[in-house]
Amino acid sequence: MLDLFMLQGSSFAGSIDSLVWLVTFIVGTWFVLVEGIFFWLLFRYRKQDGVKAEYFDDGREHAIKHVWIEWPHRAILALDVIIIYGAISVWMEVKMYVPVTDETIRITAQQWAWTFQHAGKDNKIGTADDIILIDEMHVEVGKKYLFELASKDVLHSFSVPVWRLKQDAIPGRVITGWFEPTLAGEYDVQCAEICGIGHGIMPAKLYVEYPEKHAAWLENPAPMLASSNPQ
Amino acid sequence: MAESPSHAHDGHAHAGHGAHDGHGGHHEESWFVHYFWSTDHKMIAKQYLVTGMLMGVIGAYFAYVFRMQLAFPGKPVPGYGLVTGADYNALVTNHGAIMIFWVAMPVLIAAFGNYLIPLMIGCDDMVFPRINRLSYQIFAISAVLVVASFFVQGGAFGGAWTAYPPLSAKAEYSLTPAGSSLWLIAVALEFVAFLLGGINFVTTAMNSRAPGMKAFDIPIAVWMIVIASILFMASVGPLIAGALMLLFDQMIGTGFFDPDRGGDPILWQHLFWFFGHPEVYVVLLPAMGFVAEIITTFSRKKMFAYKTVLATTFATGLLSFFVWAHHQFIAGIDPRMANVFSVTTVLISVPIAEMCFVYIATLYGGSITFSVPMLWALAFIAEFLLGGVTGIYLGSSGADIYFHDTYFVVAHFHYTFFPIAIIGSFAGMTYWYPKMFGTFMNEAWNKLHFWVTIIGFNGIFLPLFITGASGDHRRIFDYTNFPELDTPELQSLRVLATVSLLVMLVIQPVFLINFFYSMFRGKKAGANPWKANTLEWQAASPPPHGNFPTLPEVYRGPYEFSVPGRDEDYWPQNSPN
Amino acid sequence: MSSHAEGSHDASHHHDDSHSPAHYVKIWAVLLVLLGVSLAGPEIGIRWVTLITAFGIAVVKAFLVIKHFMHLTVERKVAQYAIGACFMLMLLFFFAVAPDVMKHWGVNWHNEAASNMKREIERSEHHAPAADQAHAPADGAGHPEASAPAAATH
Amino acid sequence: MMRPIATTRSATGIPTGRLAVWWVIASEIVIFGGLLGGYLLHRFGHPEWATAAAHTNTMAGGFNTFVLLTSSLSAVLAHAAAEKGEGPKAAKYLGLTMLGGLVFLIVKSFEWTYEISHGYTITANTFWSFYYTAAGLHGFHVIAGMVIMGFVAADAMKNRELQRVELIGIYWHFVDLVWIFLFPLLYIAK
Repeated sequence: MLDLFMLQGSSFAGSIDSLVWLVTFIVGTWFVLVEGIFFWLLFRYRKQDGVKAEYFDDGREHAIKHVWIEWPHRAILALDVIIIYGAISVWMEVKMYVPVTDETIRITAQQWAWTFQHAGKDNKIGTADDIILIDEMHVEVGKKYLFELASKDVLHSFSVPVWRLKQDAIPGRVITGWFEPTLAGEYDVQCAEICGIGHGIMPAKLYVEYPEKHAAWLENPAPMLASSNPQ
Repeated sequence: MAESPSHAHDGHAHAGHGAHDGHGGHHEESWFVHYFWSTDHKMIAKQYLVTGMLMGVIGAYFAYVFRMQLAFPGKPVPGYGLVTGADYNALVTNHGAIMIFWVAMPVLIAAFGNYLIPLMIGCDDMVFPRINRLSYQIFAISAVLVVASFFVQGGAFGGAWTAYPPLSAKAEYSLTPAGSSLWLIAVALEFVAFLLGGINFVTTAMNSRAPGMKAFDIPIAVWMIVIASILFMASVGPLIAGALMLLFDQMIGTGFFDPDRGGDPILWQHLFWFFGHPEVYVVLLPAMGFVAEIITTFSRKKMFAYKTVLATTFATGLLSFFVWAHHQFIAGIDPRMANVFSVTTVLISVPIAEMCFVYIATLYGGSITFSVPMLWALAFIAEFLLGGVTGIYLGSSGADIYFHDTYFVVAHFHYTFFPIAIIGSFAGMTYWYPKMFGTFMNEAWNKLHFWVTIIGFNGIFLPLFITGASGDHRRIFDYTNFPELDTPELQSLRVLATVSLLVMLVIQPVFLINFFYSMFRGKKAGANPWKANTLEWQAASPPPHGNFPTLPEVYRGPYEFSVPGRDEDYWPQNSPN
Repeated sequence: MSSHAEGSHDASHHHDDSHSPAHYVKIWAVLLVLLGVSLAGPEIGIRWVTLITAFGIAVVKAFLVIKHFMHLTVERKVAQYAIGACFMLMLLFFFAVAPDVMKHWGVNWHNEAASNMKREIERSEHHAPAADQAHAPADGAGHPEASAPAAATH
Repeated sequence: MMRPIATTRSATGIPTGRLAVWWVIASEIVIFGGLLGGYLLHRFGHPEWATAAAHTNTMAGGFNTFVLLTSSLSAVLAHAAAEKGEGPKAAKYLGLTMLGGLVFLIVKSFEWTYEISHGYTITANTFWSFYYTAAGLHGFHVIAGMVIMGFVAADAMKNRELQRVELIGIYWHFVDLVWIFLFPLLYIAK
């Protein structure tokens, strides 16, 4: 369902969207079914002169309850188990199991800007040739990245809607996660946790490049934002 | 020095100064005592109701201002002026806090709880009338404090109603040194007020039932308000401790939530949401109670499976203590815990769904009259279903990765909070108005108000589901900075939501005028205009001090409608034959 | 689910011996003995002895006060369930929050601030002069610390 | 002030006053539970706080425990006297209990002045923040209990509202209970 609203830009975007489809299908049918019965009952049992309301003694009530309450109850329980299985499997894929990654990026959030430390040509973080950019991140399509997220002051949240990626940055903690971009282009990075008066004005730019353009960028990593020509 | 937010203890062992003022009769009360110093549960209920409605107007004004900013970014808002980032955060924060703590809780729990519990269980007043008055006074002080936090140096607190530290703990991050502490003290005082009130409700309902009223003869509205009060008392404690720690962090400079000094911001999140989730059930249950009373009365039908409703209410209340961290899936808690809380959150949909099915099953075989209270009660069920259903997206941890802190979440909880706080309150107000004021409200104006409010409400939040799914994040005051969100289609949806809000706000004065006008000019209503069975309809309208000339005895359950072999289609609880 | 022993189920306190002043003084004496033990235990310095004496005895003292002084065990079930339920909720809160606040690392996250603090303090302890170290008798005799209080960072 | 008939009814078999006090105790358990829970989580998380905790005065804490236990004894003796209808005797015991509370607060004030003068202030480090917040909240509850006990004792002196002696007794025992757990946590966990 999400693919109707937002591109799928990362490897696990598909599994999150399929989970949302699963929930939509299950929950949507229940919603339509119950609202339908609800409005039908309103129409069918509207007050008509000469017709008195019924009185269900315990026997009749039990019979109705058995069919119309206990069975739906069991059905919902069974469907909930399916939804829980879907949710946990997607959660483990995205948040718990980190595959072998090709490169590491260090993302630091602060009051109202993002700092991205790329590994640079030697592909190792923390070396002299690291490329540190403000509000600008360059990644290569198809490469698996490990990100280390930290915050300098308050809570922030690194959110890339196109990748279906969102992780809060907590001061004092380093939270790691992974992503694998599958769609080249320029996308937004947003802050998804209120962080003061500049929360609404701290977007960052994400450049997902094909291998040769990424290599060209590695040669002269001038900040793209400074130059006016969009990619 | 800031008032200590812990308990005002003089009410504890209800230390009266002895019965020193002798037999204080209530007939020659001065005007001031009658309206502002009364210990009559009905007057205290009206005080809560009017304060709640006034704070509702303030909350709605905040919503109007920031929705105008979202629809027409950068343009000065008529009636407010230019909305900066700080203004926007303060308005959003206090819209949330005021609507939950100073509108939903006072109106749903305190106003209707105070009014209905003594009447519905057939006694003359709450067990501790003076603590009842004290709880309203503390509540009134907290309401004044939260509004005052807008006029202090640095402006009102802008760190969201969840007040996550370090933003809420350090003034150099929030830039609202006085606003943060004043807001926190106001919230803490509001908790103290509802603890005192809650103890009153629970003790009265447990002990002071009319003779002959067995546990299953108690109307569902009373059960719900009592269970809501118990949920509140059992869950607010850790947050009161948390508020004390946060207040010390703000004002003294301790390091409870400062990671550099051994504190942990995640501790506050857990303390807050341990209270936060039971809190939403605390406000849901009273609304469900009113809906139960209204749909049985206007479909002339016995409540379907009364015991199942109670069982699911207890199950929901108990489970509500095991789900809180679904607000923190991606907030840095250990991912393994997220799985545990995802399971409990998805499972809590089962008892709530069953409760809704039982309500709908009550309509089966009924003879439904679509009076205004019934319209509101039915609208509650129809709207709340969508609210409950969209919660499953957020409860399943995998999908919440995308949806967390987007407008999808905002639309979800407005589809639960709006039916609870607004539709539930209007249902309660229109149903018990004849009892509270002895007159009818104008039916035609009320129906117009109903339809415009419902259409307006859906017009606001259905578009927000879509903008949320398209990536709109919460609390961002200007989407032009985000190219993906600055598209004409999304902006038109935001404008549609704002216009629907304007339509909905425009019709509200119709209700307010009708509400205050009908008190004096409305058609006189007898004791039992809706021909209902519960005890409050057997007292006069409005009930005198002491409620019943002779306190009633109860012979049967509250929902004996359309009993075969009787000419009348209702059977009041207290009539012997 | 009541968390207290099954007391005699008479809500009205008729005058059996359990309400005479002598009985209360006896319970008080037992409490004082337990207090003495819980003070002596930790002096021995063995960790599990301290645990048993200080905390174990605290639970026993609590139970004695609840049973003999508060008469909760003979109170109606509904009061016992209310008190017991609230206590259970606190246990639930403690064990659900422990993985995040008590531990400093987990799946894909590491609380660096807390670990740095621990390393920093342990390092500052090794260098601080051993003479006035913590285990000097706590009351009165401890002369002002040479360095500022242990972990005042700023 | 004419008391409503509602107060006289007791569908649960528990007198209204005592039922209300049990609910007060339940809500207090969750408040102290939240604070002590946070403290415990941090103590297990930061074993290095033991060095800071070493500067707490165990003897003073121990003596205070003795004082509170004795005041609990006099509170329950007051309740026993009130049950036999001897108001003035109950008031005397309540007076003793309040005296115990006063001694507790005096010992605490000496203790705190010593510690603060030695630099262990509330902002020294987070252990001391918890120490002063927890002991302070408990102290506040001791003061509140003493205030209410004063009113109840005044009534008991005139043989009025004797059932309140038991109620304030239960509250006082709860405050003593909190200290029974607070003492090892703050003073012995070194």
